[in-house]
Amino acid sequence: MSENRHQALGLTDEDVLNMYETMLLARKVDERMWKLNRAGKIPFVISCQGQEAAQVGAAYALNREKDVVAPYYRDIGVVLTFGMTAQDLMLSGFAKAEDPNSGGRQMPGHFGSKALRILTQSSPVTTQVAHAVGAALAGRLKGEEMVTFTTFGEGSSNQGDFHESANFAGVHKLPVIFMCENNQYAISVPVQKQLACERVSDRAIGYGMFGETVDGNDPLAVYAAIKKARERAIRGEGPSLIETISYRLTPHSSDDDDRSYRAADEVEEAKKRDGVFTFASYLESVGVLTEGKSSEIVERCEKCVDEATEYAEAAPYAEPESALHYVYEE
Amino acid sequence: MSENRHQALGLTDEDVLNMYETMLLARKVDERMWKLNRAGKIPFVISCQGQEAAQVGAAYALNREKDVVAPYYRDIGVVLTFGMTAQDLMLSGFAKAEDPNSGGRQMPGHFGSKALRILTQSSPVTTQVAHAVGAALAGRLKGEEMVTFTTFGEGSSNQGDFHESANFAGVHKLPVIFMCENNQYAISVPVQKQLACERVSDRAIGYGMFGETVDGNDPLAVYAAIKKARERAIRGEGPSLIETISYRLTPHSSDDDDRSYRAADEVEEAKKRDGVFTFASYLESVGVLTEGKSSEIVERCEKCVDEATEYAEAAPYAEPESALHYVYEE
Amino acid sequence: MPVRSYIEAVTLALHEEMQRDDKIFILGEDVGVRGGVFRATTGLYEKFGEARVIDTPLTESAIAGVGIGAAMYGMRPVAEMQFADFILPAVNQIVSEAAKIRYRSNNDWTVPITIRAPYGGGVHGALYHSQSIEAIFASQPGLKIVMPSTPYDVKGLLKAAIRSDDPVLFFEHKRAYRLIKGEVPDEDYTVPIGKAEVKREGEDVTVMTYGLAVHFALQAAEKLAEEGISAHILDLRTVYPLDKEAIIEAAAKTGKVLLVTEDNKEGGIIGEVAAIIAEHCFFDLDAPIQRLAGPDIPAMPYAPPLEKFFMINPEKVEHAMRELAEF
Amino acid sequence: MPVRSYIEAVTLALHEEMQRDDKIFILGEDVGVRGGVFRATTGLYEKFGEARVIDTPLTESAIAGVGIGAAMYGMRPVAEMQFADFILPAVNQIVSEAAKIRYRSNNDWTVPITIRAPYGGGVHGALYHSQSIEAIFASQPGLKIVMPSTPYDVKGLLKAAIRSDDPVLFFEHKRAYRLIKGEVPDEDYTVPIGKAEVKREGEDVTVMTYGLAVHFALQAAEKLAEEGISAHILDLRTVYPLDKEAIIEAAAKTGKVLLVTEDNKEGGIIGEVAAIIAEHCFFDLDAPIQRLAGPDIPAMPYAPPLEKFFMINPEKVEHAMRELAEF
Ligand SMILES: Cc1ncc(C[n+]2csc(CCOP(=O)(O)OP(=O)(O)O)c2C)c(N)n1
Ligand SMILES: Cc1ncc(C[n+]2csc(CCOP(=O)(O)OP(=O)(O)O)c2C)c(N)n1
Ligand SMILES: [Mg+2]
Ligand SMILES: [Mg+2]
Repeated sequence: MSENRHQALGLTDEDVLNMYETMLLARKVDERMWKLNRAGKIPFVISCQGQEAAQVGAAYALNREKDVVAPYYRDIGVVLTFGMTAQDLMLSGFAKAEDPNSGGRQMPGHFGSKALRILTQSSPVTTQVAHAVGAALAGRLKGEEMVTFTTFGEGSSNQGDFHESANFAGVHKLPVIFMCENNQYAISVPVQKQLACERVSDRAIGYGMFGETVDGNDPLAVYAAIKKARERAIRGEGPSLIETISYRLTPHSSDDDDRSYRAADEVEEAKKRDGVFTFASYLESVGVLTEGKSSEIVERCEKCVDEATEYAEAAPYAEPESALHYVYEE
Repeated sequence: MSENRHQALGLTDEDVLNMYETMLLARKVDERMWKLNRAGKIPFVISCQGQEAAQVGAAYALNREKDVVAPYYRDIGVVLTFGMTAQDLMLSGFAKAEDPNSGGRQMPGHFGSKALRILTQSSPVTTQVAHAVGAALAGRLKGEEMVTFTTFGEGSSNQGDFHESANFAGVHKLPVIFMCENNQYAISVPVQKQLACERVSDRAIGYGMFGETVDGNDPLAVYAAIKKARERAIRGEGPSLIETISYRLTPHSSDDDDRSYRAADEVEEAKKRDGVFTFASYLESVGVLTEGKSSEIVERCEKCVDEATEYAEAAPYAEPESALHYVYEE
Repeated sequence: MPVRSYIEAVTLALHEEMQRDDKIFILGEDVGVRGGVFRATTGLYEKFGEARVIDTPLTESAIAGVGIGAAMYGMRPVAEMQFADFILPAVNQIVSEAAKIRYRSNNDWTVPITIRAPYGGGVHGALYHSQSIEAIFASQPGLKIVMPSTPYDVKGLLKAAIRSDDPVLFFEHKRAYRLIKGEVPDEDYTVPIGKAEVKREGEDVTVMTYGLAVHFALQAAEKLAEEGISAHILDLRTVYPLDKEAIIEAAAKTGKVLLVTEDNKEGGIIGEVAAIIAEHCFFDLDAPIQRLAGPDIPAMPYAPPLEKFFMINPEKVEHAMRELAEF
Repeated sequence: MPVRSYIEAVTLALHEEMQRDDKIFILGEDVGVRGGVFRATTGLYEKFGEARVIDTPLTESAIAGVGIGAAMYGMRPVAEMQFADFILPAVNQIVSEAAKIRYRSNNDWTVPITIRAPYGGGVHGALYHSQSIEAIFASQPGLKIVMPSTPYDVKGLLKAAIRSDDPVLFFEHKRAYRLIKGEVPDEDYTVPIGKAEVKREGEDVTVMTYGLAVHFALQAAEKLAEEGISAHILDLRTVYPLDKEAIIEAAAKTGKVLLVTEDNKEGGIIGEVAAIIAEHCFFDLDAPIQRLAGPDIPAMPYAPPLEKFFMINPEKVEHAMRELAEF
């Protein structure tokens, strides 16, 4: 048996099985979305594949009753952990009225739910980073013990809004966790053409904050880093910048063809480090994930995705005239 | 006699006397502007006082035939070194037609002259930083051996445009020197409320570039840092971020009253380190600035400012209808 | 009723609202110890403390974006942009985010933020401290844009903006700050956003305008009254979305319409006003709809003769009104 | 003459211009190896190399700002914004800098930059990949905004934009990219910026529009011709500054004007067109100036029935034209 790493982090076997199941569910939802897209049933998909470990590891380290998240479009793992369901995600994929994110107004991947403490997201990258800082400021003004958590790609870490927001949080020592999901590409542009620094976390010092780079394929490493960042934030030590390194396993989106800019074997190579599989191996190696449990989980996830798809496909669209509503308070 | 520092840097006695005279001229032009403002003759002044050493030290380290500068509103020392005259500056102060910067269209402090390789400046801070990067890119595309040099305040280093531009230059290893003139305040806001990092130059690593903080009251220290930055740039080693530490000796501008937010003795204390005086002391201590030379220089500067003022005050405004010109190519 | 300046009305509204509701806080550049570069927030830092009157770093996009985040999470921020000209780095946060959050979340999230900014010319501010920038935002459903002319309206509209559950851009004419004085009650009151107001009743020509130019029009109307020309003056007050009913009514009233702005002509918000009138008052008009505006040059130059050339003033308004009356 | 798609005309113009003048280079997100997410720059990286077809970091303000700096220093950059919706972080660079540099420097410095961006809806792009954003920029003297409708105009106008010594925003309708085909000569030619074009001569109603909607209007005109209604169609092509003469002439021609845009109604550029007509064609009009536009909601929703509800289409245009003809 391998070393048990999760106990050392205070995670029970149930915890890690839950984490694993959430990662797997994220993957299965995503895979289904692609199938539906290729079958012409939904116009667009943008994937979490390859980043589930970082997303779920991070979200588990947060307080889901108190913390607020401002995720980005790949964060199926984050929103599932925060209580969104596969059905919600499918409703969004099919753009149906019941979609809790936007009532079908936005593309999939544009998460948001007040009930679940998920700030509504748009498409222009990195605007949410400022919102996370603002929510943290609001939390402090209201005297709440909470942190905010926001994610973005490494390409997006070059946007002005990242800089201004990180600096603001640093100056005001706000309880914000900035997590950069470095998946090596911004659409077709490899990280070396996006950034000249070695690690995105090298930017932390410029904001007087803690910075750290961890293996984004390892949910436990990410969990540990975010947990510590949360503790620092709660202790009043201000924000942190955590970078998770993984790899984007799919094309950028269903509109992309990645064969034009990266080699197939690069992708194959990366698949060997796919967190969904390596975490399963770890759980097997420490005797937590038995064969029986594993197939139970797989079945549960598949059933869940099947039912979600069926429900969402059958659900009605919003009425055309409903497009006129909610421009202003009504 | 003290240690001769300028020879070690390859500067002749004549060089340093020129540098000193430029610093003093900048100071005298600035002081005159305030007098004219207080006398109701010009509506606005924004000062270089306290930053002449950094400005002149830096500009002397550049190649005035080849390099392009994108200075900010305090950089009288830079533009004088690059060939602008006291008369030009006074024409701008009085907003007269002959003002080479803008024909009286812009406030003083908004420098620009194609002939002098000074990119035209606006008021919104930090936009010029991107232009300097663009000019460097253009220089490379044209195969020129040149660098671009841009300056900005420490408060402005928090703007998105600084971040995006520095990152762009870092990724493309462009020959750009970013100089942050840290004068401790952004209008009323002290540096600790602007930045959480210890030094602005701590941001360099986030762009994969060289970073260094030097004494902005010491023109030789700044000269040395910029000279090395220029050499690195020419060798293809990319951009540098140099921070010069000094103190804003005047209110932010003629519209400001700094007594509401900082103590008079803080300003008095800073005046002891005023580069114009400490550099004069150095030059005296190494026997370069004799009493005779000193009064010669002072007289020359004063005469120059007098003549410039007289000329500019008498010069005509542009015709009112001329306001309609040069919106587009004519 | 006490007479107060335009800027005193701003400060008073902020003060009263902050006292009323501790969810309200202020953020911006130099708004704290300094009380704002125009002193609009003077005294608030001393009264409400550093936590509720926040000197931010020099970053407009973050001021807007952090404000939006705080508004989503239950606060009511009042953000100050030091000059309207410097709101431009924040356009993405304002247009992509503030304006669209209620809509895109299907009414789940809201952004009760007020963004104040001094705009306008005639202060030797040159290109970048004189602009009218409402036109840039006046095509974005989800936003409201308020541009008051009188101290009374300033207080009432600023309170309404702060209490609005939608984002409001509140543009204050910086030359009006100390120039324009008027009666401002001590009592709590609001003026409704989205409603124009007839500032003078008249029969011969209708002038529609907003901000400082309302006063130019009123002055011109006094002069013209001596000549027997009676002017009807509508203060738009909210320039987006426009008060179509009031516009149509005021246009129909005299059949001769002059639209005035100190912004450039092409693409300014008075073009939309003209379009509304052209669409709805076809049978009521007795003359072409006239527009008086700044010339189509990028912005106001600094040199006094050039600035004067750009700026509208009571004489220019009077001249245009007389011409129209005589049409 | 070879028939080409709208997007092929873009690529062709870029290719020919880059071959003609080595001061021209391209910068933007994914424009290099990937050839652009819509493939507008396809083949250019292979042909002209990495130095002249630059994949930038994901930073629109820097794309504009670096482009402006390069343009000032003698190059002729063609910047691509991946979607027009994402130009907003660059508004400050475009409005405060590009638009004002010639003016503020008293003709000393110039910015010969072209900024291309795909705009427009009907592609399941939802709120942030469907917008028309010309109105945000259409009040800024110093800028020119070109929005072509046909492949022929695309090639000629893009060349004119690249050769212009002033900054040009060049908005390409993304749904037109592959939908619209037309004859595009292999020869070098330009189409003048600032000039509208009559795309169909007619007597009964005048339609003025631009972009994809020109085709909707042409289709509607065909239908209406069968009913004996003859439509005059003016393609604005340059939406800022507008071609006032052509607008006045086209309005006067029939006396009945329908203005069409797929943008929101209030504050869109057709409001300015209406204002121009209202000012200059008072005695020529036989009906109120009508506008057909998107509803005043923040942007196009994603769900197909809602998107359809927002988008104008040939039927909506036809309906509005018939109503006006019958006025
Ligand atoms: C402001 C803005 N510009 C451009 C885009 C188009 N776009 C969407 S995702 C993307 C790449 C993002 O890369 P990265 O930040 O690394 O995140 P990843 O997709 O790799 O997770 C781009 C350019 C956008 N959404 N927003
Ligand atoms: C985008 C923008 N926002 C606000 C301002 C108003 N403003 C002018 S200077 C200044 C402070 C600048 O501080 P810093 O960068 O430290 O430079 P310093 O004036 O101290 O040299 C501010 C807020 C501006 N010019 N541009
Ligand atoms: Mg990435
Ligand atoms: Mg400073």
